[in-house]
Amino acid sequence: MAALAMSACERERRAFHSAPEGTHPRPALTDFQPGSAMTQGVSDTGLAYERNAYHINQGSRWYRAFNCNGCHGNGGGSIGPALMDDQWRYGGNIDQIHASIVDGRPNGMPAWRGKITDMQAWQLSAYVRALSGNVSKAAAPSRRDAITSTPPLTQLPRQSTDAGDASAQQPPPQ
Amino acid sequence: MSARVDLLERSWADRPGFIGWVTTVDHKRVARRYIATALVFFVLAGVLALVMRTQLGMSENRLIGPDQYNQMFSMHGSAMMFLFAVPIMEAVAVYVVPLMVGTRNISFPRLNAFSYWIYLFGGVMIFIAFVLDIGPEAGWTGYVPLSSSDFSPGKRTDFWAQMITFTEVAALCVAVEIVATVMTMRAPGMTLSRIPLFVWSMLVTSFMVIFAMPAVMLASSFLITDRLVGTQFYNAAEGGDPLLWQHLFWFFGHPEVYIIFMPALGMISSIVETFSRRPIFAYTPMVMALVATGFLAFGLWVHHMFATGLPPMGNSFYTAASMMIAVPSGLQIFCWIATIATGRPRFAVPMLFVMGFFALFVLGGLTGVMLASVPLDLQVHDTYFVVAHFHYVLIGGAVFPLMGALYFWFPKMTGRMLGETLGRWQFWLFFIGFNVTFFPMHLLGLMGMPRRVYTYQAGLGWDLPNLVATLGSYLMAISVLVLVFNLWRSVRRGEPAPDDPWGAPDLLWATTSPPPSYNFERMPVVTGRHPLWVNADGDPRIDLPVLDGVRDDRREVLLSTPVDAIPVCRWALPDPSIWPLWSALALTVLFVWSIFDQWGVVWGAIPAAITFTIWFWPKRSDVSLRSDE
Amino acid sequence: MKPMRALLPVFAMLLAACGGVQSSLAPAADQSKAIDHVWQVMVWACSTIYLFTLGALAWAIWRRRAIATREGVSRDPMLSRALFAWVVLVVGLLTWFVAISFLADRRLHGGTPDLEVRITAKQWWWQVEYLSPEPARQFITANELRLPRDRTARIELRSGDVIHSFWVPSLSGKEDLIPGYTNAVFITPRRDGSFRGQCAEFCGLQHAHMALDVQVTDEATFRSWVSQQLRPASSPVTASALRGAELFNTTACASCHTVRGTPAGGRVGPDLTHLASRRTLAAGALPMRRDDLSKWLDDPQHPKPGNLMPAVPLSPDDSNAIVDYLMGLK
Amino acid sequence: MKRQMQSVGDVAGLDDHAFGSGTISWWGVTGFMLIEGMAFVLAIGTYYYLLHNEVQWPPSSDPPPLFWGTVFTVALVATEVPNFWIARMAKAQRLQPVRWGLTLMTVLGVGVLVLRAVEMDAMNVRWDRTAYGSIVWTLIALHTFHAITDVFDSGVLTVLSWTKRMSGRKFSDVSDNAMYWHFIVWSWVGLYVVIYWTPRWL
Repeated sequence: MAALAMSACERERRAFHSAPEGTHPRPALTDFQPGSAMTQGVSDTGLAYERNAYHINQGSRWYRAFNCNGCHGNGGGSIGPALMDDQWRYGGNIDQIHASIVDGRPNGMPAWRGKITDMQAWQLSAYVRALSGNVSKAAAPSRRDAITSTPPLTQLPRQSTDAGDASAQQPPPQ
Repeated sequence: MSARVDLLERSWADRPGFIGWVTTVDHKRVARRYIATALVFFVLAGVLALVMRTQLGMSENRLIGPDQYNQMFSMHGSAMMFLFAVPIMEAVAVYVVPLMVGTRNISFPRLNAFSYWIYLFGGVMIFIAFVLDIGPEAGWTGYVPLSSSDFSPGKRTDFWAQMITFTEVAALCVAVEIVATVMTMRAPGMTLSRIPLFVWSMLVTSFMVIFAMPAVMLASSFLITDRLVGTQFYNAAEGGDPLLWQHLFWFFGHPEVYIIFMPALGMISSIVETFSRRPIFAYTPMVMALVATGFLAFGLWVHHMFATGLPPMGNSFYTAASMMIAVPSGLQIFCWIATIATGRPRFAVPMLFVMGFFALFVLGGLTGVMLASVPLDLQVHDTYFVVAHFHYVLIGGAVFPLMGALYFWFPKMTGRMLGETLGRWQFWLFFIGFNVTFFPMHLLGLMGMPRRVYTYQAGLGWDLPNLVATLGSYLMAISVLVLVFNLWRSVRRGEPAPDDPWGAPDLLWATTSPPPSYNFERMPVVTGRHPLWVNADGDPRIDLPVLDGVRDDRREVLLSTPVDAIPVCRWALPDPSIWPLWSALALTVLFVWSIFDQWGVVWGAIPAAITFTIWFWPKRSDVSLRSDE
Repeated sequence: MKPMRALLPVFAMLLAACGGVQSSLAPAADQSKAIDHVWQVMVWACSTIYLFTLGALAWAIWRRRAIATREGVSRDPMLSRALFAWVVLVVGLLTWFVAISFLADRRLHGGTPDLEVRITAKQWWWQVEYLSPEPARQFITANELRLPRDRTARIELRSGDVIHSFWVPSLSGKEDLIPGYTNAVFITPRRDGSFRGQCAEFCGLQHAHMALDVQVTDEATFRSWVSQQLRPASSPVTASALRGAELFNTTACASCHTVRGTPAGGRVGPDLTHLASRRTLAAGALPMRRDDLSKWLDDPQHPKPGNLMPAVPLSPDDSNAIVDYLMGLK
Repeated sequence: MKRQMQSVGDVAGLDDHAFGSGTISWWGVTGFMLIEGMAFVLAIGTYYYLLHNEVQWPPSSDPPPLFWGTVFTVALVATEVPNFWIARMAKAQRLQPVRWGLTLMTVLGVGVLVLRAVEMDAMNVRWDRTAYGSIVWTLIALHTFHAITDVFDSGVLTVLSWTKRMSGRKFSDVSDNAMYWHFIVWSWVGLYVVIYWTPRWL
């Protein structure tokens, strides 16, 4: 019961001050990598943001404020890749998504380091995790007070998040 | 004689000890714990108010942050309205109405026990959520879109909306019970014009609950589905409408405050009648005023929405309607004062509280008339002027009469008298503390201080009134402590109370204090409006006319026709049972489960259906339900 | 003399009520004057009714009657007539109140505006757009509203997120800003001066710090202010301000804020083109002074916890440079 | 002074059950019918409130398909015939007709609920796309919930009528249950007109 209560407190806390600008995680994108510096698994900061309803909801606000929907659509993808499916070229756990946002990726993903604060980057990553159904149902906001762009986030199926370039095996969408 | 009493004792007795406590269906035991629980929630919500007042004592105070403050004022409002005001008024009615109409128990005894359990679990759930930082954060009114999933993420508002489901189920159950009790279980001879005024006020209140609660039931269900499965009721971009919430909420909200206030009218009539030692002046206009207030309450909810840009002509209609409801109240005030003027008033503590009611409620009612005017409301809506108004009419109009009624009926409920001097101390502390706290808020509202702000800046002239209000709130806290001490001491070592300590006219005082589990040894018959004062031809009452023939070897009551109270049939009431408790638990599991997963409604319904079926299933152990052999 | 000293705080409170900058008892426009008239009538009529009722109660308590009348004597002809008279009096008074409120309400919604302003309320600040027939003369500012004296302004009210309420007590009654609705308020100021408005509908964490600085000036001052607002941002002169501008446009600031005439075009936060010409900062939470601005940049969550502006990590001299640049945006 | 009691009559002759508005259970069922009726009225009010927000009604979809809705309504109204019959039998306290009547009502109830499932399946809007879809589904779901509770109640009464001894009180409960079924049927007729015919008429 205590663990349940703790996770409930964790989910609901309104944290306004962001953690100080630590070194950014270098998450492993594939299991084949040079040297051993890459971190495995998910960092504590990532878990904290991913489980917090306030951060996920702020992420949905920044998603439109910084025009992520310009390339990624409302999560279904257009110029940029879809964020709601199980295809993750650079990995689907929150640290990998955070690294993609902060450092950018080839073929058009700009590096947002310095353009948005680290806390906003984590919040955006938490929202992307929610788009792929990988956050707890209690933390995900069901709908936005705007034109419906995605099915309710509380009803999205949980997508698998193993990294690796799966898009090569499939023909590009017509 | 004593053979019948022993038989009655055995057939109406509860099982001993804890099992007896959880399975009882005696309206008196359930009502006493209902009142105790509501008072506990009152004290908890009062502590929240103290912290809020301390935070607002000085400008730019940093005692608590905005998030905690928002949860606290939302919790204070929700707990006071849903967990204290409506339940305690209905609980007092559950205790008093069966005794006043001269029957042995409330109409649906097991439903009554179920209503208490579901109310208790709802209250405990929301306070646990509040402690876990999941308390409501959008005010007790929960306006959308602030309370929709986009602007209050997480499960905070879901727990609040589900708490409303709990409390409205409890309130609706009690309302249906009271209507059934008053309509079918009145003592023979108690025609419509001989019903005590408190029973009239509870009947009208119960009908208001039955017609008002569905509005908030719908509004909170729409909000829950919006937040869980993404329906679009309040989403302006997809055809929904934020004002739909306000219409549905206030269509319930205004009758709700009259649901809280009307029982107090009944209590005042009882107290004034008893302590002026004469019948209420103009009984029929008083009943008409109650019924008129009941109807008018449903016609003026838009005065909460004058500032939302609705068409001006509509608003003016609601100005007229809102002002019209002051007429029945004005009439009742006149009749009470006329009763006191033409009686021999005796100022025991209950009467003191009624005097407090006059001083505060009339002022609150007049500020209410001011608020009813559209242009004036545009200046003072959602400011501290409104906070002052509704505290004057809610604390002045309902809590003062409630405390008077507590001193008035406490001897009957517990068999002990409440301390008179402590009572006077408590009254004066509460009266002065209340005025010091809430009168300056009129000025704050006019000086532009909005409602629900967690802090304010210096230099706007708000510092002094806020400090005075904070000091006043501490005075009120001391007075509540005096009340709690008085209650605690009287229950233990209070002076034992005679059957009729105040010389009151109602059947309630024809029983011992506290009454036996079966209330009346033989069913009383009523021949006039004041059964214990005079008989049919006007000379003082010596003996009590009663009826024989109601069986003593099982729980049986006498039913009578709704209008003329002519005996219709004998009716067996169910025995004590644990199943209302299990059903309330199963329903709690269903409600809490459905906060997190919509399939909880479907799977949770199975255990609930099972427990409800066993509750209604006739068991061999049920002596009462076996028909006449 | 002793009781007088006890009443001193009460008088102090009463006096403060009339003069406050955000007080509805100090009307400065036609609309608030109309409402103030209704208030005066109501306050005096209701006070007399209150004193009359309590007087009747006191008389009822003081008056001792020898024998109590029991059942059968509840019908007393004289009292019944008094009751009827009382009800007629109450109904008459209420009808009078309804009449004056209806008349005053009609005056609130009347008037032909010749100035259009669109205010969009956002979570916890006001975006103010001055509209005009030719688009070139339209501009956006934030958290301040300048109105010319003796001209009727129509303020169009929209909401960007939740329900707020636009309320400047000295000028007019409040009107909610509701998503999906467009409401309007007419204001005809009659007296120069600066007034303070505040959001009056609970709108979340920082509902308490969502103030609006309203200034009523004569026609000429208003027109010069408008022309000053129409100009793009004044370019920085000192070296530090230049560095500040360059920093502003490359770091997170430009992602949210717009400064007309510079590459910064973010639409999330308020428009900062003429930030330094405003009298308050962060919707009235802080005065517009240099050290307050630098404290605000270092940690915006301290004065307004929960607001959407993050603490952008900057070295002290970077922060100073940006403050120099911003203070130059007159 | 202890009040003496002076007997003025004897009601032992009255029987221990009754029918109609003199009984507690009748007022109980009426109370809950008032509550649910008020909920239906307010839900229909919401439907028309949302309607005036839209330029075209129903927005972004054509009116709900008539076929299954009408089949359901006709079937529901048809169940009124056995319902009236069983109410009369219960008043007459005739055991066998009541037993078979209750069984028939439960079977018909389940059949009607199956028809409702088909009707729901045939509905052409989702609840989470527009406010129109939300309110239409809420009206249907609210009515279905009350129908399920009453069919379940009839089922329990059926089992009771076959297994336990039927006392006067039980017959009174059967007649109250029949009254509640009247409410279920005629409230749906109102809802049917609102849901299926408003888009076609307005």
